[in-house]
Amino acid sequence: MSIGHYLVLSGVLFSIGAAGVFLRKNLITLLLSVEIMLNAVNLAFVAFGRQLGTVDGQIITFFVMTVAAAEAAVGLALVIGLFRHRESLNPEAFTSLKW
Amino acid sequence: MISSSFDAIIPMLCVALAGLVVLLAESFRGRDEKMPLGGLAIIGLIGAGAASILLWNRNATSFGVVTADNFSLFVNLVLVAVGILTVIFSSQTLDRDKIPAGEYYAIMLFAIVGMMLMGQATDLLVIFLALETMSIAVYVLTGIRREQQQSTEAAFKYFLLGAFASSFFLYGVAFLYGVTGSTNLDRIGSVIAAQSMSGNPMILLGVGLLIVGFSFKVAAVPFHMWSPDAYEGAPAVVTGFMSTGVKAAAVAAFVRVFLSSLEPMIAEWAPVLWVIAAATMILGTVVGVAQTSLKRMLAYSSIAHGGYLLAGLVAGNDVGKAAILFYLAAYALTNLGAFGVIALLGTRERANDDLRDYAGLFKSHPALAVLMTFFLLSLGGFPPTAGFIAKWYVFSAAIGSGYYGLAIIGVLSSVVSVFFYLRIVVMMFMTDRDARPVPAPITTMAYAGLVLSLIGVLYLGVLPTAVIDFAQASISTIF
Amino acid sequence: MLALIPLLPFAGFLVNATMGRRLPKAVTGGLASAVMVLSFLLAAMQVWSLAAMPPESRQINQTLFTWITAGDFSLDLALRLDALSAVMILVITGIGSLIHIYSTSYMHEESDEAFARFFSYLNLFCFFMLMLVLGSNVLVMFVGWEGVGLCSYLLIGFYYEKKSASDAAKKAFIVNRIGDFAFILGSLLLVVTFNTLDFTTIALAAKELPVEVTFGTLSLITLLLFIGATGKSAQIPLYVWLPDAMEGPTPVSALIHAATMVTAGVYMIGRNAVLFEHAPITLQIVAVVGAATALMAGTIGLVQNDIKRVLAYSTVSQLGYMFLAMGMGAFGAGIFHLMTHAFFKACLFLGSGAVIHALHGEQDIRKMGGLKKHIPITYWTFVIASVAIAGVPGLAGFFSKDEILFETFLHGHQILWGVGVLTSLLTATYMFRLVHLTFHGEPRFAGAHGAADSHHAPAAHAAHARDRHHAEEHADPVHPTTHAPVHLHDAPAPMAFALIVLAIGSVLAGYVGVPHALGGHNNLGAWLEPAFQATNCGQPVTTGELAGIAIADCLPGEEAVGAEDHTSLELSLMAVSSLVAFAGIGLATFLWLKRKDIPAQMATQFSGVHKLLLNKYYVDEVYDATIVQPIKVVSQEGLWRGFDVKVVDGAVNGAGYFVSGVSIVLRLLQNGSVKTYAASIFAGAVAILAFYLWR
Amino acid sequence: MGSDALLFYLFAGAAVVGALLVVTQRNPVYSVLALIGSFFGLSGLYVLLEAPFVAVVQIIIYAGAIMVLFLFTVMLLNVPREDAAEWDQAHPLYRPMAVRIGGVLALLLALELGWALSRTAGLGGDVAGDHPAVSSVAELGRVLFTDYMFAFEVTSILIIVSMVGAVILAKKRED
Amino acid sequence: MNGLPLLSIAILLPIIGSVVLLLVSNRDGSKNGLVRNLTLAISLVTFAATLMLWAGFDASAGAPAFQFVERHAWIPAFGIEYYVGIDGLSLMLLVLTGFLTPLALLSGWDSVEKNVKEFSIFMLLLEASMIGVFSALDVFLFYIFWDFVLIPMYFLIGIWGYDQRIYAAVKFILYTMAGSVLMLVAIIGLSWLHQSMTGEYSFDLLKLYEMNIPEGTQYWMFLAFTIAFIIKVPLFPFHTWLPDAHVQAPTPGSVILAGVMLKMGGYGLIRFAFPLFPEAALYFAPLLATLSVIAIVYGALVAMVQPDMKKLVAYSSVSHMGFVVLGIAAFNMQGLQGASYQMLAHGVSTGGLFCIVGMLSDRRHTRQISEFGGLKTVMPRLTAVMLVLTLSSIGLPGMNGFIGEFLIMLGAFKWDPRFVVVAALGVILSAVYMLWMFQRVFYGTITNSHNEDLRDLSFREWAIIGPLAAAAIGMGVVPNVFLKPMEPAIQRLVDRVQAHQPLVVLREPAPSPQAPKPTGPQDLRIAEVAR
Repeated sequence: MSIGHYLVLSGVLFSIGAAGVFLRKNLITLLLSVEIMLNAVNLAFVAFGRQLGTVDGQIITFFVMTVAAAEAAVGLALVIGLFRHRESLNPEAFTSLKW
Repeated sequence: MISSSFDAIIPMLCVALAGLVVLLAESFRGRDEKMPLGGLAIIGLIGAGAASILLWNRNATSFGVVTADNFSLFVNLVLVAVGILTVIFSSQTLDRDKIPAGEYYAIMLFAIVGMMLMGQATDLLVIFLALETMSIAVYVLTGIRREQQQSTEAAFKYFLLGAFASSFFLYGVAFLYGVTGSTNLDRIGSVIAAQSMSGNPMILLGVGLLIVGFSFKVAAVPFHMWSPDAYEGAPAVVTGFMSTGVKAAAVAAFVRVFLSSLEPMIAEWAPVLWVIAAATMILGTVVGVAQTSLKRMLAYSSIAHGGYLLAGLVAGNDVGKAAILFYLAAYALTNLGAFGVIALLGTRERANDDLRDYAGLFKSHPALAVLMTFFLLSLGGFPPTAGFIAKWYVFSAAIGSGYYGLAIIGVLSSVVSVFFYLRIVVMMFMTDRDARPVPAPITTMAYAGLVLSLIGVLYLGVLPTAVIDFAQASISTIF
Repeated sequence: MLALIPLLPFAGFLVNATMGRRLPKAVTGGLASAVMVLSFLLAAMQVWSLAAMPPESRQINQTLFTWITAGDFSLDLALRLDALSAVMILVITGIGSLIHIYSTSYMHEESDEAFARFFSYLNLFCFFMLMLVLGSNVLVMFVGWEGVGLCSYLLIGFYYEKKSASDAAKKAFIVNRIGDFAFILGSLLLVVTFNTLDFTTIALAAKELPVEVTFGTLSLITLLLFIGATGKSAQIPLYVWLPDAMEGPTPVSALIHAATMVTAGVYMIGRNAVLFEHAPITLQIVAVVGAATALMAGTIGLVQNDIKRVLAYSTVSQLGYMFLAMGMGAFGAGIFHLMTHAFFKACLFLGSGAVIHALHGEQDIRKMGGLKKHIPITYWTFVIASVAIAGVPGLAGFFSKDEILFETFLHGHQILWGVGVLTSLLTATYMFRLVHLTFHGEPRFAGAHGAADSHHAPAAHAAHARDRHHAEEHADPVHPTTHAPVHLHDAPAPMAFALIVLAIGSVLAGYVGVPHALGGHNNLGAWLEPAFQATNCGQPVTTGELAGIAIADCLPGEEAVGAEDHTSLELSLMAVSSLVAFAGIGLATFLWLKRKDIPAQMATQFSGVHKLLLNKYYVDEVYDATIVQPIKVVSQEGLWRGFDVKVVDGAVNGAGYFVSGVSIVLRLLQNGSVKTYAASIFAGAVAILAFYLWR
Repeated sequence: MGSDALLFYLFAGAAVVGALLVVTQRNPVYSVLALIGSFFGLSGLYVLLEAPFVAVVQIIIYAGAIMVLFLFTVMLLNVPREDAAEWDQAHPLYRPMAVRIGGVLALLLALELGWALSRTAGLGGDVAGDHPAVSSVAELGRVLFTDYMFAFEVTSILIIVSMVGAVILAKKRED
Repeated sequence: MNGLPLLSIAILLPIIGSVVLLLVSNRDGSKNGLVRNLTLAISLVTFAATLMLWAGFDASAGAPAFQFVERHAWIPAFGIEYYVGIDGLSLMLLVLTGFLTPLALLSGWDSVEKNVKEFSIFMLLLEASMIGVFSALDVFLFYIFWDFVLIPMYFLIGIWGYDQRIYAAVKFILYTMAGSVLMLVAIIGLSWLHQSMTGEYSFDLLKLYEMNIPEGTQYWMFLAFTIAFIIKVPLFPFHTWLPDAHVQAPTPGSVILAGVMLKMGGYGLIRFAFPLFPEAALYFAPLLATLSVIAIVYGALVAMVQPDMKKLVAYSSVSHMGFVVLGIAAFNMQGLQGASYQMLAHGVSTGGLFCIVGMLSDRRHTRQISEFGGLKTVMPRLTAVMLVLTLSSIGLPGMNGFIGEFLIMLGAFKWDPRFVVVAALGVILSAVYMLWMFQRVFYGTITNSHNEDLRDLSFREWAIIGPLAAAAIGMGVVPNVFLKPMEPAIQRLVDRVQAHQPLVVLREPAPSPQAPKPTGPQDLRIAEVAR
């Protein structure tokens, strides 16, 4: 398979993830969408790494996963905090800061 | 190999150690036992500052991904100043707002580590990691008053958008890696310079996505929308911290990436940044006009200042680089001072950051009012304050590269910004109503911090020579 | 030495202005008069020493200091006495001192403060007037020119509490400013043209220029200067301020608005005689304007009922005469008439003042009459002056007026001559109308019959003193006046003295200029002649290239006025005008003494004309409607409230509103929804990529 | 077409479908599970890219750890369905443009990326072009702990921050 | 005398003084008297310093162009220096500043009760920065002073002003700043231009003079400078901040504003805009002149109908400063001498007028003309002084106003008579509005019972108004005292500009679109004949 295929695939995934940020009305799903985007990037890294024949791509993915984990932790903590304030996970419910 | 090459990371090492110590101290701290945690933090920061000064002109590098060139050291010093002032102002507000001191200081210090690393890293991956470290820490700080919905909400918005943007950034890194086969800035630069790839769509994708990522951290239009909310929701001290530190770090990395390895493509990215800078200056000032919350107003103003910084970046000449450094210093001192005042005037119940709360402040707190006025004048770019010299420096750079349009937009927008800075002055001096509710008495410590930043502001405004030379020396070594 | 002449009155001004209100009247008045007399004596001495000089080099110069220097333009504050200014300073200081003396008793009822103020103004006026005539260049003259305007402003508005007075004062000043507008332009053009403002230098330079048959620079200069003169000397179209100026105390009217200031315009033309001679077109205009003014003012004077207004219009008319003379190029004649007029008109005004004084502020001649037996001195002096102005042979007016008419005829302007004659008829008529209504016939003044209520006297007295301040200018005739038949005391000594001296003057003043036709030598004309041609023998020539001309001019003036072979013509003209004078007197006697019904009938018959004349041709109203009001309204509603506030300032504020409006709109984008924020980031990213890919 | 192509499309399909399910499901639990599915697809692709270690890590860490964290949170908060419906009723007039715009933008982004790739030369060749695959864990470890040591150390700070942060953010309020 | 740095002393004295005042604790206003006297003393010493400058100034033709020069490197990286020095023009304006500041302080002696300390500090800072503006020879330094002036004035208006003060203050600072910032851009551009030409940055005015800037650049740079200056002057379409600022400012503020700050605009035009960009200046001069004559007539007409005395005087300033710009536009000896002189004269007379209006509003707390009337009866002395100042503002010969206006008109006449014909209308109109106000306020009988027992001038008020009136007359009688020192300086400026000026322009000005109707005499050939 050509690198192009992989890149297109990662692009598609990235776009889906980005779209997810908008489509869903659930904070957790928003986080999931971001995870999808990161994975899309991971795919690109690995594919590039394969093409270049180096391990860098793969190693970077480890770091990305770490970051993803960290983000997930903090993000979920925040979600919990928000949920405590208003029994809701709808992002539209949290618009007290505006203008 | 390892032994010799620790030098470059000593500054951030100091800070990180301080963070760990604070954390440990906190964990071993008995219930309501007082500990000089802030003192520890300051010690660590001073150590970092000393280290940075000692490393001056040594141009040390570590692990091939961290450099301690003068540029980053200058940024380090700015960050140290930011950190110290923040700690000073925090010392009064933490207890008032029931913020867990240990974690607070620790996370703040780790954030500073991330910031320093952003300035020093020479590898896109490390930059990304540093950025994440900084960001996550700042997310936490933003939401640290978790009993307040606003605080948490701000933190979440900041977090979600941050993650969103950094995945764009990462995607950009991926493309650059894919094309150049490396994430190391020098290698990328040499590859791009070697075979002119400016036409290569993937490179362009990468550059574009990097712009998105950095612009988000700098809060440049249209990637700015998180900042007003985050700034308003966060505790005032934290707002001051992130409006200066995060910006400084992000701009430092921005400059390093775009003026070192992406220098050959300046023709490609300058127009984009021109538009972004102009839009940022205009929108930041114009929307600031309608604000009534001081924190929000200053949030927009700091957006605008990000625009001025970008103008220096667009200029892309040596003057511009030095100007950015000077501007960072001036802006950090000024803005921290302003937010310090805001923080000191707040109470546990409400932030007192509404314009009306400042009516007659000159009567109730003359000293604070005067200090605030100086900071506002500096933000507005009036002589003889740091703000004026900084603005002049940046616009001088822009004009030097022939960007008259950008300079004109800049000066005019700064006039508009003067309008809302003066609204505060009007409130403080020209309307006779006592500010209420009255805040807790202000400690000499806090005053010391404010006076410190005032001295800095005036020093940079009246005798800027030393710092200007310093800044020029800083950029001379690396790029 | 020369400078002392003006400086003495100035010193008087300083003293009276600073400490006058604390000094007794005797001191202030005495001081003021003393300085005037002193400066008169000084002036006489100076003129004497001037007369000792050879005619063509009669000049005494005194440069005080360099006044203004700017690049190649430099101006001295310098004084110059020559034949012309000699006459003027004598008139000013002489008549000035008389009027000062007169005033000491006339103004006696005023408070100490007002008394001192009056005399300080009067002194100041004399100072400026002397500067005007002694100034050796246009700008120094202009200083005096404006200074006298200022003093007239102050003195007209002396009773400042009276609206009409302060209005009149303002009007006088502003109308004069309109003249000055032209005067300044003229002097600027002079500088640009001759690069100097010194009269002699200009004259010498002008001599070398061709006489302008077409309208050229010189014509423009002179025309502008003349417009300035019309303002100062109350000629059409700017005469309107003078009648109103009668709001001032009567001595002021005598000194400023009859004898001296109003003649400044005439003097100015005489001063620039050479210029005007080189601009025949302007001279034409001057003559026509003068004649027209003379006639128009005469007609108006015929029907006025305020004693001082009659005199005012007569002044305007006589000034018209002088300009007629100037327009003929008969500068000597003009100045001659100026001098004689100064005597008899001052006398008339002071006389009227005495009358008003006697009647405690009554100015309406319809409420007078039969005063002859009450105030004989006033009466006789008044009559003498009237005869003189009427032009009865042997008195001052006769000689000067005749010379003017003769010159007019001689220069072939029969029409203007006709106008002149007609005017002199009018003059005689209205003057004697005045005499008759005031002094002859049965008394009509207040309380002339009600001898009963004499005990009201003191109260009434007090009332009158105030009256002069507060009475409307036309005391309403039907208003039942409670004046008591107090013994109308004649002019007190100082006033009488002044009256008598002036009366003598108005008899004899003419004899300095007895025409050759009557065996005289027109000494005055001869004396003045050199002043009207550019001679610079008196002074070292500053501008080198003029030196050559200078020598040439030191010969006697070749074209002397009044050539012998016109004797017969002159005599016949004299006959005509004397006839006219007698006719006028007779007509007046007939109409206002014998058949008093006729004027009334005429008034009703030609009520249109009568009203027109009574209302001075409605000129004031026309000016008000066409100029004053439009400017006011346009400025108020159009420029200020309309343009300035709405448009200009509106634009400024509009910018502010625009920004804040945009701000309010833009901040709405920040709607708090995290998705919106993400959208903007996303959109930004997409846009950047699009830019890169589609470039 | 070859077997690896078949596999590629299989895994790619799995990944994409999983992702699509994530963003279309109303129930977060399903979303999480769908994402896990998508991850399996991805790890398959990693295998195809001869990066077995990454594939394993993807499963163990990502699917195994992180996703479990998500699931745990979902359970903790116990919100089976997103409460959009009633929220929409509560705010009938409030429909953020963002939702609609977002989809369009995503589409545009995909197009742009595709177009950019289509204009880039040299993407046609097989991934495993001339370079031999480097997939030995030993090699990975060596590189990770030499060239990437510093980055590795940095992640430690990152993790401390996130740990402490998560704790103070999520800790119950004592008041 | 040239030993000690008089100029820096003049600049620093007020600053030091304000610092000293800062240390005086005056929370409860108990030390107001001390503060007032201290401030007055400082300002008087500063005045003395300016007088010493005058005494030590060498006005002879051979003397160096700029004297009392001090230059120290400030930001060497960009050739920015602390570089001050004065020529005759600056000298006179310095003296004016030193002269007016103590009087302004006195005029606020009673009317300013609250925050006296802060008030005094701002006044002193204002003085210092104005002196700096007039003596800076480094363009960057000049801009710093120029920009800083706004701040104290902003506070003066905003804190101690009348009811609409905040609007006025904000409008003032934003409007004037909006003009200045473009100048900043141009200044930076200049330094880069110098850098590209000579290889070194420099803001040294005298070096910048020597550059010959390409025409295209000149045009927009000239505009950038000029807009900043004519807003300050203020010239016709940019004048609307002035009435608000003046009316709302406290009396001392108005005095300084009208007396000195407006002059900064004219000074800037003379010192910077014209000599730096001669060709552009030449090109735009007719436009400037047109605007100025409009300002003269327009300002007068609008002043005529103002119900508020302060507004009236404010608009009259618009009219008078129009003369200044006209003289500058002509840019020949007479025009410039006249303009400079008119600036001094206007400073004295208008400053005095504002003092008197202030005294009246101190007594009656209103400035409406309709509120007054017949004041001459109760306050003859004030009336007398007012008359003097009114006349000097009208431009009566022998008073200071006349000299300036005459010279300006003379210079403009030599350049293009058409402008003068319009400008001279101002001569009439000024009399109209001033005398009308004078009549309505002082003449007539007292109609308003509040006016019946107004006290006449106090000693303090004499101390304010006496010197002003004396100056108004003295400057008219012996103008050369002030004209002479300025002559060499202005001669140099004229030479510099006229050097670039084709001679035809003296006769036929470049046609400007909206030039006033040509009524002036076009054929002045006789002029040559006569010479």
